[in-house]
Amino acid sequence: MECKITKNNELNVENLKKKIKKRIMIDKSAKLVFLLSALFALLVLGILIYRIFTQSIGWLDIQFLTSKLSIFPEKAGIFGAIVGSFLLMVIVAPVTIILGVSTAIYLEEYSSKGRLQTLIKTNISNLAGVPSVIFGLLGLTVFGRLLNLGSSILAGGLTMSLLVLPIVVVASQEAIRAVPGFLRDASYAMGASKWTTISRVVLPVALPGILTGSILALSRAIGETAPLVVLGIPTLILKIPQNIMDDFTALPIQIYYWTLDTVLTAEYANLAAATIVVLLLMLFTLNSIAIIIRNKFQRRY
Amino acid sequence: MNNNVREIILKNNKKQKKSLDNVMPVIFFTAALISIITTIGIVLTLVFDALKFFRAVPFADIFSTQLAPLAANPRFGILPLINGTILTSLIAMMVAIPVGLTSAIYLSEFATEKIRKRLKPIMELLAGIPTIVYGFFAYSFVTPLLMAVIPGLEAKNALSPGIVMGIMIIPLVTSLSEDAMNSVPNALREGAYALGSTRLEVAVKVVIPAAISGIIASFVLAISRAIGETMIVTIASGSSKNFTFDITKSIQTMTAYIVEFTSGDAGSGTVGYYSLYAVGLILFVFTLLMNLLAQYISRKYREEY
Amino acid sequence: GQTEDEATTGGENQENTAGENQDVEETKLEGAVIVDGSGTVYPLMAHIAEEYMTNVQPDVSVQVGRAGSSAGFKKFIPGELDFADASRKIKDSELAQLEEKGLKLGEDVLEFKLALDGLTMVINKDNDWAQEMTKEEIINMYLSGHYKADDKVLWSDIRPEWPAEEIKFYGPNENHGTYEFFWEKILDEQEMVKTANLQQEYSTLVDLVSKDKNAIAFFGFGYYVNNQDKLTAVKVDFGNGPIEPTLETIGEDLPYSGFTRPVFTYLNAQYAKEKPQVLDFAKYVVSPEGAQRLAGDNGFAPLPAAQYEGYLKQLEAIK
Amino acid sequence: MGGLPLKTINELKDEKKAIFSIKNLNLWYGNDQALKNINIDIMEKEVTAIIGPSGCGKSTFIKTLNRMVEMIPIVKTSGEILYHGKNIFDKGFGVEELRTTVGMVFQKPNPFPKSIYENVVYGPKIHGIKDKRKLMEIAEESLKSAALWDEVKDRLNDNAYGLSGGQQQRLCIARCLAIQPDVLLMDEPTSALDPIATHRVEGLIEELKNHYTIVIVTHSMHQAARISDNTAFFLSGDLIEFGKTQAIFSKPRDKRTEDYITGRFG
Amino acid sequence: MGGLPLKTINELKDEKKAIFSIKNLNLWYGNDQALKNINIDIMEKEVTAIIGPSGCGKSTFIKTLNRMVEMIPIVKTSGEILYHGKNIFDKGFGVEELRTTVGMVFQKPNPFPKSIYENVVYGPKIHGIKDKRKLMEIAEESLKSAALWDEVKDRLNDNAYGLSGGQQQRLCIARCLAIQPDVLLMDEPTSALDPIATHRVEGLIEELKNHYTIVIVTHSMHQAARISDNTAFFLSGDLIEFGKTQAIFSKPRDKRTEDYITGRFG
Ligand SMILES: Nc1ncnc2c1ncn2[C@@H]1O[C@H](COP(=O)(O)OP(=O)(O)OP(=O)(O)O)[C@@H](O)[C@H]1O
Ligand SMILES: Nc1ncnc2c1ncn2[C@@H]1O[C@H](COP(=O)(O)OP(=O)(O)OP(=O)(O)O)[C@@H](O)[C@H]1O
Ligand SMILES: [Mg+2]
Ligand SMILES: [Mg+2]
Ligand SMILES: O=P([O-])([O-])[O-]
Repeated sequence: MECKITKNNELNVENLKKKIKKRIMIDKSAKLVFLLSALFALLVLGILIYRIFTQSIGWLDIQFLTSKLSIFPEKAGIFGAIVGSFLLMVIVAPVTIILGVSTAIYLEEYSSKGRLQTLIKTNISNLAGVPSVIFGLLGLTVFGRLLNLGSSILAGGLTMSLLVLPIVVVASQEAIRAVPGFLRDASYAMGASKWTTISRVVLPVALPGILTGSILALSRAIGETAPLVVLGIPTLILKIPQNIMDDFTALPIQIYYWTLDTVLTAEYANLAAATIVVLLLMLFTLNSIAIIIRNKFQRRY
Repeated sequence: MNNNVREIILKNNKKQKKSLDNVMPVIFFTAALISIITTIGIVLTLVFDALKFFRAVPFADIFSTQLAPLAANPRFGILPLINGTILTSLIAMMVAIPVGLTSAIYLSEFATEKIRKRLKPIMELLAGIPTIVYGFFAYSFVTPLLMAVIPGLEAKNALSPGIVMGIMIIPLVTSLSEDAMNSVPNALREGAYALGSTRLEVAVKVVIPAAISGIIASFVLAISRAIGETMIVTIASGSSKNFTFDITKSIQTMTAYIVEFTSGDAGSGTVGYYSLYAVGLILFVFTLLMNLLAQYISRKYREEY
Repeated sequence: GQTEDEATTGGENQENTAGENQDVEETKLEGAVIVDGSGTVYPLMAHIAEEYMTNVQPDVSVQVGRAGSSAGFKKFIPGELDFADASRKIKDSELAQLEEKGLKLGEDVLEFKLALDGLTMVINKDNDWAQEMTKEEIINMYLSGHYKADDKVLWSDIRPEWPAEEIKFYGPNENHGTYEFFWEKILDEQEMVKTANLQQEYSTLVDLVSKDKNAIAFFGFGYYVNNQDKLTAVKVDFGNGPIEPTLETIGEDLPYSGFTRPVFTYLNAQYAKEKPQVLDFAKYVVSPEGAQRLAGDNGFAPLPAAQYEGYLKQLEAIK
Repeated sequence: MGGLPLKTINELKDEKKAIFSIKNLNLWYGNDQALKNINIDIMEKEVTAIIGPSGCGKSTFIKTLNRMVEMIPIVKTSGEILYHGKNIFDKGFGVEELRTTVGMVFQKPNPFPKSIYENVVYGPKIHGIKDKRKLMEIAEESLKSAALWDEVKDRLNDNAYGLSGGQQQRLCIARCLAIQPDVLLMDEPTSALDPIATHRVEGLIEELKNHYTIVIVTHSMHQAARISDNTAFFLSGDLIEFGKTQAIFSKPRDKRTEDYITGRFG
Repeated sequence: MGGLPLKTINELKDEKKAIFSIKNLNLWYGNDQALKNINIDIMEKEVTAIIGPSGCGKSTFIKTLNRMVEMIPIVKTSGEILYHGKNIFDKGFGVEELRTTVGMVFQKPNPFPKSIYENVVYGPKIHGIKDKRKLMEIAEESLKSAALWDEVKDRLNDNAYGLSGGQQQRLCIARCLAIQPDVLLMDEPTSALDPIATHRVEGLIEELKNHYTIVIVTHSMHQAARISDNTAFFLSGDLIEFGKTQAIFSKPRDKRTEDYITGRFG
């Protein structure tokens, strides 16, 4: 064993002290830079909301919310788009939830660990990464053309459902997985069959998680634009849609067309901004509901 | 004891056919297949018509810089689109990676619990804003701002949508990188702090190297998102089909090409119509590879500890 | 300013017509009318459609698109549309395709000339040199290879006293009748400069030209007249001195006739027979309430009243 | 009880017979054998205690009786378990039916996150009883049998998670009783409870043993000695000794049993 | 060390003085007090062992000496720790500086997921030494001092995770030594190791105690008795007894110390 006699003069106290001061300075400045960087998100969010809010002032009123579309900014309203978005959700919600929860139940409760399960799981995570515009092409080709649904609410809704399906599947899987095994055991020990156990014990307990995921999926669907544009929503459509076979316009579509035509009619920018405020409020509400559900039904076992 | 409960139950059990128990798994399995069918649907949709395109257009023409799909003698060089896509994605990454990563470092290594609790919801909010809103923001705020600063910037350009796309992706990079850093065992941090390291040194020399694959996976996913992003570029990049590396000029991405084409002429069986699917297929393959790569990388890093 | 004026006139008209139409209105119709095609005609058609839906048949849904004239015909031929708007006459090739489907122009497909448009060359407000050009100069600058092999044409190539800066050529893309009119009728089907940046949306063109000093574009007069604050129209010299496009100069026998063209809508008469709302809307388009009244507001020169009356008679014959 | 003709307690005592006959039972978790050639008869209307050190296979054994052990996919079994003379491993033997007549109470109370009432009527409901009045009757009766009625009768619609641990365990017992099983399997039913709650549950078990066949796993020698008629001592998967409780506790035949009982290991 | 004039070992022995003087130290995790009014002097170039049952505050105490305990946000302290006469809790006292001269070895070996070489030179590098040759020198010296050199000299660029547990722990010690600390804090440095590795690390510590002030937490009475000069016995946050190791192990003043040492509890 060697003695530590070779004294390293670079590591002497004076030297170290000087260097440490410098290092602490660098550390402090880095912290500041990182903080600013983290605050950048806040800044952008602030500017974005401020800009959109101020642009919407004077335009967002009852008349705007309850009127039909118009080429004249003063008369224009987004009632049709609101109804369109709503009816779209009427399709998306049940289709996605039924398909998504069923898939999750299959993966978590029925499938045995094997190639098929892995295939479905990988497939779902990859599906989640497919650009939405590709779903638009799928919708256009399969629902629009092949099934002849055109650019109806049904076609749009089915397209959106497939787009947000992975969100619901993953959230439901997590919720189902989080149901403790001892609850299942209790049910099986009473002579309950598998489906009885799933429907009466597992699903009710997993419900908050499933709901949260479903709401997040809806809020994604409500803001998606590209698939609808690709599906071919007409530029001007005044009629308030009545049923799911009607052609329609939706809030993001309206924002898109008004943004496009801003140079032609400057006030369209205000209409777009006002529509964005409505859209953001809807998203905010949906997300708040999701958070409330999440907090309210936090696990008690 | 009420004696007949047992009898009722036994009687019920005898007549109760277990039909639901036999039917439900089939239903669930079918539902699970839908996701596979969707993928197959996407692939078939794209490949079927893309093949017609590849058969109709010579390979040399496809890999040229000449793109004029509607012209009397149409040209289908895909390079302008790929170039436009890469250009905007690069700009986006140049915004998203530094800001996203440093934010993640801040949140994971510097911030107190309190600050973290306040900043994270803001990130989540930013992540939840629809892309069309970012598109509007790019067009109505960022582009005019940039034009005031950069002379010669065209009203539609690659820079503005690139930057806004970057902003849009920041939360993704931040949250995934932060997850990766959080999974670095605290023992490593302690080891470094005990040697007199500052927070920065711990972050840069210990945490980031240990979390590097997770961080890189987040970058790859972010690139994939940027490549697939549609509305921002459609609104703000101006759909010029020129092959240019000049970010002040108008360009077109693959996604924007699809939107432009479908909002004009998506009606018929021309080569131009098939080109839509060819571009879609290339886009699909691009993003799929990116996603698989990200999954592969992040699976690797999970194995490390 | 522009749009507000338009809006208020729109509003007044609406009150008037509302009163008049109450007598005319017979039956309440419903269903959809699907219109697509020309982006040039779009503002006029959208305006007509909106008036129709607000004042005449509130339960009918008229959907108006603006994919471009050629794109419109591509949807019209297989029967996806009730109306195809067009800023050019239907081509023989398109007619042939219609006939393949058993549709004859004049019987199953009716052509209505709606108004006259003046193709307008627009430049940036800051462009103080190219405010007047001869027709030849315009043709030459857009011709591929005329000035430069790589088509990077400078203003000074056209006139030496103009700045030595590269011209940015813009125009609508090949989906649009306006492009075809320009290419066929003005460039005489010679190749256009490769540097031209062709766009799907007219709004994008307006935006680009309004923000680029060296830009030049061509499109219908309507898109210029509604954006006069952002654009300058080039006065074109057809041989008799520079002519500014205005509603007074656009017309077949008027000074701007060199760049004047009619705009159309094509009706699928079979659908008009089957669907009363299509027929009714067609009548409204050609009625005095329709194109005739609203053309001016949207930057078109109206046709003589007799022409519209003829169309109305043609439609009345359908049933 | 349940379909069998009612007899006086004396008659029953005389006619006692094996409700479960376990023959050459072996059980593996993957390649690890957890039960080795077990032979036991579980006598009707008696309490059988299962004792043994941790990991010896007590839980595994008791879970085999209602085939809950099959929930773990890697489990393999051989041998026979005759229940009322029929092999429960037979293809034709429905596990739902088995579990309907063989109730189980777990170590940790596991009520459903539902109301007290819903917990108790869960079994009757899934087995097809829908009549509200009938269900209420069953709930009251079961809660009374589980010595819980007085404590909860005014809050039947409250969530079961609001109950104390001991109350929850009694609720789980009531939930079992509601479908009137023949047999109650109990896996250390008091080990997660505090002493007072343990006392209450133990008292309840002593009540129940008059009406049910009970198989109880326990770590407490006192509990085993006090409650059970028969005791089985397991050691690393082997059944070391089985017999009358009194006999086992007073003069165990096997040295290991004695060591265990006197607290020398385990 | 570090700036102090070099003296011969004999001189040092004579002049021994407290390198750490802990005065009235209290420490709370939130509202739970984990250290109660501790007063100890840690003598220079001596080994101080900290013993006591689990949860008594040993780790807390040792982590307070290099202020690592502050990594837990809820920690509050009162009192003074004088290091070379200066209070380490003072505003002006930099923790980086403190930790540079007070090294720490953890219970579980925690090398960085880097090469062996990079692990050792981590400290010198962050302290601004860039010269490659110099770094290599330091690495060699430190690895030799940590009795690891011979085992790793041919694989310095291999990942440290490829080493065995005992090697990893010695690597962590080498990593500490590379910045030439005055004091080494060791929190049960051998408890995660197998007997052979423990033996090697213990041997190393016995070597090191000639050159460093060492504070070592240990569960092993043998270890404490063999290695240390002084021993401190903690019990639920209180310092029960502190003194010469020999004295404490031969005739503890406090009954509780005796009970603990003789293995009667803990
Ligand atoms: N799910 C399982 N997978 C694999 N092995 C298991 C499983 N459950 C139990 N074992 C093994 O089977 C053996 C018996 O376990 P069991 O749970 O029956 O013991 P026990 O007597 O109930 O113990 P305790 O008193 O701790 O509850 C043990 O060796 C255990 O490790
Ligand atoms: N991060 C923490 N937050 C709250 N309390 C803590 C924390 N760390 C330790 N404690 C508490 O402080 C007390 C002392 O803990 P400490 O880790 O110092 O004990 P120890 O003597 O090192 O025990 P062991 O021998 O098990 O390592 C314990 O009661 C423990 O619960
Ligand atoms: Mg057990
Ligand atoms: Mg400790
Ligand atoms: O849109 P167009 O009028 O040019 O066809």
